[in-house]
Amino acid sequence: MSKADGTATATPVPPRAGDPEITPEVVADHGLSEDEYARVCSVMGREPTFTELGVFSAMWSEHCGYKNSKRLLRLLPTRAPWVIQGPGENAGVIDVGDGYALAFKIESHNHPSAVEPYQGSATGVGGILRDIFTMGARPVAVLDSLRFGDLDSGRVRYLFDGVVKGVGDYGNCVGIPNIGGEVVFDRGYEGNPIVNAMCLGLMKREELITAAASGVGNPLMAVGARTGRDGIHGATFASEELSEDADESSRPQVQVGDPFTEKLLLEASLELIASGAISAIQDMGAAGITSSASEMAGRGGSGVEMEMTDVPVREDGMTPYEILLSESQERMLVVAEKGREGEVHRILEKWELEAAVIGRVTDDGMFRVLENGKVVADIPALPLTDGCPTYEREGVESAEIIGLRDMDLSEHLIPEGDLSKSLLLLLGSPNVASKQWIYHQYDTTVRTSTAVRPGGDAGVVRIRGTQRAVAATTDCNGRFVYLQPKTGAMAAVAEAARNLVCVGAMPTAITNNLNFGNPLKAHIYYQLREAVLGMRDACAAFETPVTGGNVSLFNETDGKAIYPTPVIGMVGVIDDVDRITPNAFRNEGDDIVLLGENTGEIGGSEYLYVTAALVAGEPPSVDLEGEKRLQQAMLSLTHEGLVTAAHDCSQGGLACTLAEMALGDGEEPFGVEAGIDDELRPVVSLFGEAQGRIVLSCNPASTGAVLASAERYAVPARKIGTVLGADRGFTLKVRDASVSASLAEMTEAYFQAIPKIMDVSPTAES
Amino acid sequence: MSQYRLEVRVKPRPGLLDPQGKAIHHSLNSLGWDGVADVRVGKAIYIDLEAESAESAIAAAEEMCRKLLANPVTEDFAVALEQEAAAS
Amino acid sequence: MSQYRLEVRVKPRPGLLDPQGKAIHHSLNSLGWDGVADVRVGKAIYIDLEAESAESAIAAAEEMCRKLLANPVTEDFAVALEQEAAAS
Amino acid sequence: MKVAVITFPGSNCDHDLYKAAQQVGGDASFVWHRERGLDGFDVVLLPGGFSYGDYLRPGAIARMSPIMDDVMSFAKAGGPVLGICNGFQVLCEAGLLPGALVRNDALKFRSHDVRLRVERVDTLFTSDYELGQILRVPIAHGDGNYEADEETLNALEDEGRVVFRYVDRNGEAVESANPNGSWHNIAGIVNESGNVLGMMPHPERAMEELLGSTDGVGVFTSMMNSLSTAPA
Ligand SMILES: Nc1ncnc2c1ncn2[C@@H]1O[C@H](COP(=O)(O)OP(=O)(O)O)[C@@H](O)[C@H]1O
Ligand SMILES: [Mg+2]
Repeated sequence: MSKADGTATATPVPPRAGDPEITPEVVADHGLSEDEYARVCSVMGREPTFTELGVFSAMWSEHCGYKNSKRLLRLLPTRAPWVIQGPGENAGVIDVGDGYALAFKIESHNHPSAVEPYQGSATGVGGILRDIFTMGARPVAVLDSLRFGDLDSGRVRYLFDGVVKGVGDYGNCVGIPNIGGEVVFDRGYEGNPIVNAMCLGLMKREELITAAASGVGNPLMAVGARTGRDGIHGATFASEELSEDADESSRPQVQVGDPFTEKLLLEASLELIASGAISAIQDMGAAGITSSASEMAGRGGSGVEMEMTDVPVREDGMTPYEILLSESQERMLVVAEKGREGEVHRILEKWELEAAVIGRVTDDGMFRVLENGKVVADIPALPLTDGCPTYEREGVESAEIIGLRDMDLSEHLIPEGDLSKSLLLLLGSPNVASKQWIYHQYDTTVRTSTAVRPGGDAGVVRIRGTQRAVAATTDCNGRFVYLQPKTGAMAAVAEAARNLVCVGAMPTAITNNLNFGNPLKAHIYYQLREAVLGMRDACAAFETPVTGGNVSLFNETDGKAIYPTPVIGMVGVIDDVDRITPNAFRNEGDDIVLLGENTGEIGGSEYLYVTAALVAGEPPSVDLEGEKRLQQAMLSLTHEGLVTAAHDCSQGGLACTLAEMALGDGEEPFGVEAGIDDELRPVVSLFGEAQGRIVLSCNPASTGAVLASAERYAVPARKIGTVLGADRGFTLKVRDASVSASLAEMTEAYFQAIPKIMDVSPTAES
Repeated sequence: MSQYRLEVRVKPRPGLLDPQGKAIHHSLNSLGWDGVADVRVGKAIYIDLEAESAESAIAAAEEMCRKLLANPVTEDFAVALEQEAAAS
Repeated sequence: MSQYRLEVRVKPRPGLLDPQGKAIHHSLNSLGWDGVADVRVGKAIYIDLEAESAESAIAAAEEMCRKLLANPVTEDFAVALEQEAAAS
Repeated sequence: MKVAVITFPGSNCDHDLYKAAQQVGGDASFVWHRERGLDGFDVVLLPGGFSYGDYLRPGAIARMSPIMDDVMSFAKAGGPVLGICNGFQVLCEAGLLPGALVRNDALKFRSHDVRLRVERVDTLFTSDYELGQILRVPIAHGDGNYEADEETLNALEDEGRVVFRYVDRNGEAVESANPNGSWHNIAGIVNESGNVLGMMPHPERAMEELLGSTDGVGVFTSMMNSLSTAPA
């Protein structure tokens, strides 16, 4: 009879020769509190062995066990008719029509990237690709969401350069196009870069496979790269703060990525799944074999037994503890159908990959590990995967942040010098400036399906053989979340949705990456809780459920936390690839129309950061209902075929948005003449980052129809200007003030900002 | 001051995966060199340098390794004056 | 048969482009090492090999270079038994 | 037109090339690098990607694959062979084309559209273009810097074997239009007998308006047309 219902109990296991004794210090080193250790002992019915302690420590780390976030995550909406797979699997899956399903997920590699930017980011991409193809989907696009300190630091330039290279080299080699992402430079991320990678995969609905170990007696196989000593205890490590000496102590944790093996693994995995010779497959990601095997057992309601000496290793003398916790990359755990191991071997042999049977599925509910036939770990699987204690903590807003939010900013609203200078300053700020320096290092066109490359409001990949396409974007303004976590998180979701509707995609679902500081601190827990609540409300309003995500806490250096950064990765569907809207002007003579209204906030803006080095003030408010109508209006305008270009108004405000639409990719810029006549101060009109706004262009003959259509959705809309020839330059008037610049100076500021800083040998000076 | 030619070798740290070495190893084996048991790939960097003495040239190169040439997290390095044998 | 460790050095041919060397040269200069006159970047490939004798190990490695490890159009190579000095 | 698309471990443009060949009416099939024999094929295509991860040198390990012996014989018998990106690198490593492709001069992977000038229209691969025509085609490579010794380079120019050159929007082969440092802005060359073409840019990614350009189609229709008019 199966004891997989949680009634399984551990048998006594003698200590393994050579393993350290378990002392309170050893327990503490494994990141378990006294209470948690007591819980381990009660689950086990005895004290754990050293190997068992290692297993618990990994599975009950924040990274795998979501101790501090699980209760909050339960608040998020996860259902919709089009959701096929919600949170809990390797990736979420939604129905995108015509029999196709889209798997997608985002994941962080913040800590590894802080230590070794190139390998850290590369292996981050590798991990997220595996999460997608283990669902049976073929990866079709990657996005990367990055945060660094200010680029005036040599160390930051080194990190930025290395991270971009790592993201690029890995995805380029495997052959998955990058279709977008974001990057923010702000001193709030100085010691703790954020590296989040998102992947999208397509499959036919019936190709979906999940990772639940089933079929008693089915063999468990380790596939792909050999297991080495790298990254042991990465999961625990990812759940701790970095300290001054982190560089030294964490060196052995570096994992080296091998995108070539990944490509073979990708092809082999999809072939294995199609063959039917396997019943489950999972990436050996964080916490390696431990988490993949125990999670498979947990989900399948079964048990597993594994022999460590059968695991192909890269180094001699590895202990079961090391093998179980190694985070060597490009490895998979596969449950083969009994009797079809030969077929599995044949497929792997074709792809020149190694595979070994390392155990089998059992029905006793235990996670059992043997070494030369002797049991070295015997743990009830269910409590291991699901029994991690979860906490609901006290959250209190920090007085310091309240102070910043309430700061009187009026003195900063009088521009120093003229407004035209401010425009060039903002266009030349790395946060607003063109990101070509990044994505020109990424293959964006491989697979010949990229309809909108990075540089658009959202990336778009068509579904070959149909008229459809999927779109994706990542967004989060951490300054807004810092100043006001709940609205900030709503703004992140709203901006993502706006980016999607601008290209013509219907927003359908999100994945998210909660990048926060140490949740044991009340003010950080407050940020986390409020941000989750904001995300919940926005996702509910837009009907974009959460199908998965990742939590990265403890992003602190020497006690200083990053801005709370809940990165939203949103996907959408386009039914007709012939109705994709670009974000740059296309035709001279087109009218320029603004949808939405400036609500007047300047708090948290790039303007304040650039001109006053300030992150303060009340960030923009979010009107979810108004946003929803704006999205509907925009989609309707696209369906009616009225729009020639559309761009979401975000960092740098209306002035920068118009400038970006005028400059495009630099190939064929246009002039602009526009004017706004709101009652706000000029700085706020031009550079305020109020939400809920989209700038679009249309043929003058359609302007009436555009305005009428917007009115049907009760969305404020008005013509604000005209697209001109490039020789006419850029002019934007606000009542009696105005900004004007030549396209040449704008081009220089916008396109050269990042290259000027980075192409001067990034490793020079530190 | 005299002119020195230094040879810097930068090598992946033991224990770290060396995908490049692995691929070459695999290829050599399939080309018939069965006796190949392991391959690791590093860089050989040749630096022509003006210095007071051989010692100070070597010391400078070591400093270059620490600052620029080697990644302290993933690589070890060794510096030597170029040997005649190696110069061929 | 015994086990040998060989060090193969593959180096861009004189006169041919070496973008990496050029970039490092530039960086070293801008880091203040004015005395650096030239930098060339090649590969150091370490091969553990079973062979009858040191000579045959070297001969095998040279054959590997001609067949695979070096590109005759752009690169020169040199093979040596690994020196203690280099192994550090 | 029977088209073989050779797939090496790590090739990642094989499907793109296959679809491009199909789009112009070619009858394409994949040939795995460990297979032998190319009998019955009219054209051999070597795709882009990262065969063997580009480890050691791009194309160096792939050119040791069993199928490469057959590709060599096929080429030597005058059969048309087109190598794109990594395929070009493999052709150079195999000695079917002279020279080598080394790291881009800026040491960065470069991925964006470039403009190419068609320098020859009397080849199997370019007969559908006009001389001097300017094409917009994506590149995506880290090692596309074409180099060779001076003698080879002079021979290439003297014999008119440079088929594509990187140019600016006005069609000038200026330095700022050169994405990788290639000598004389070389983007593609043919062998002496004109039946083997290697190029770094990706014409197979410029086959549809939706993807930004249809300028690559000519490479494939040229092959199609040349072959159907060639005496059997
Ligand atoms: N790290 C990155 N990787 C890929 N593309 C990026 C990255 N950062 C920015 N981009 C792209 O550059 C463009 C501008 O970025 P951003 O300014 O964040 O967008 P927005 O216009 O929505 O404010 C977008 O198309 C985005 O996808
Ligand atoms: Mg922007």
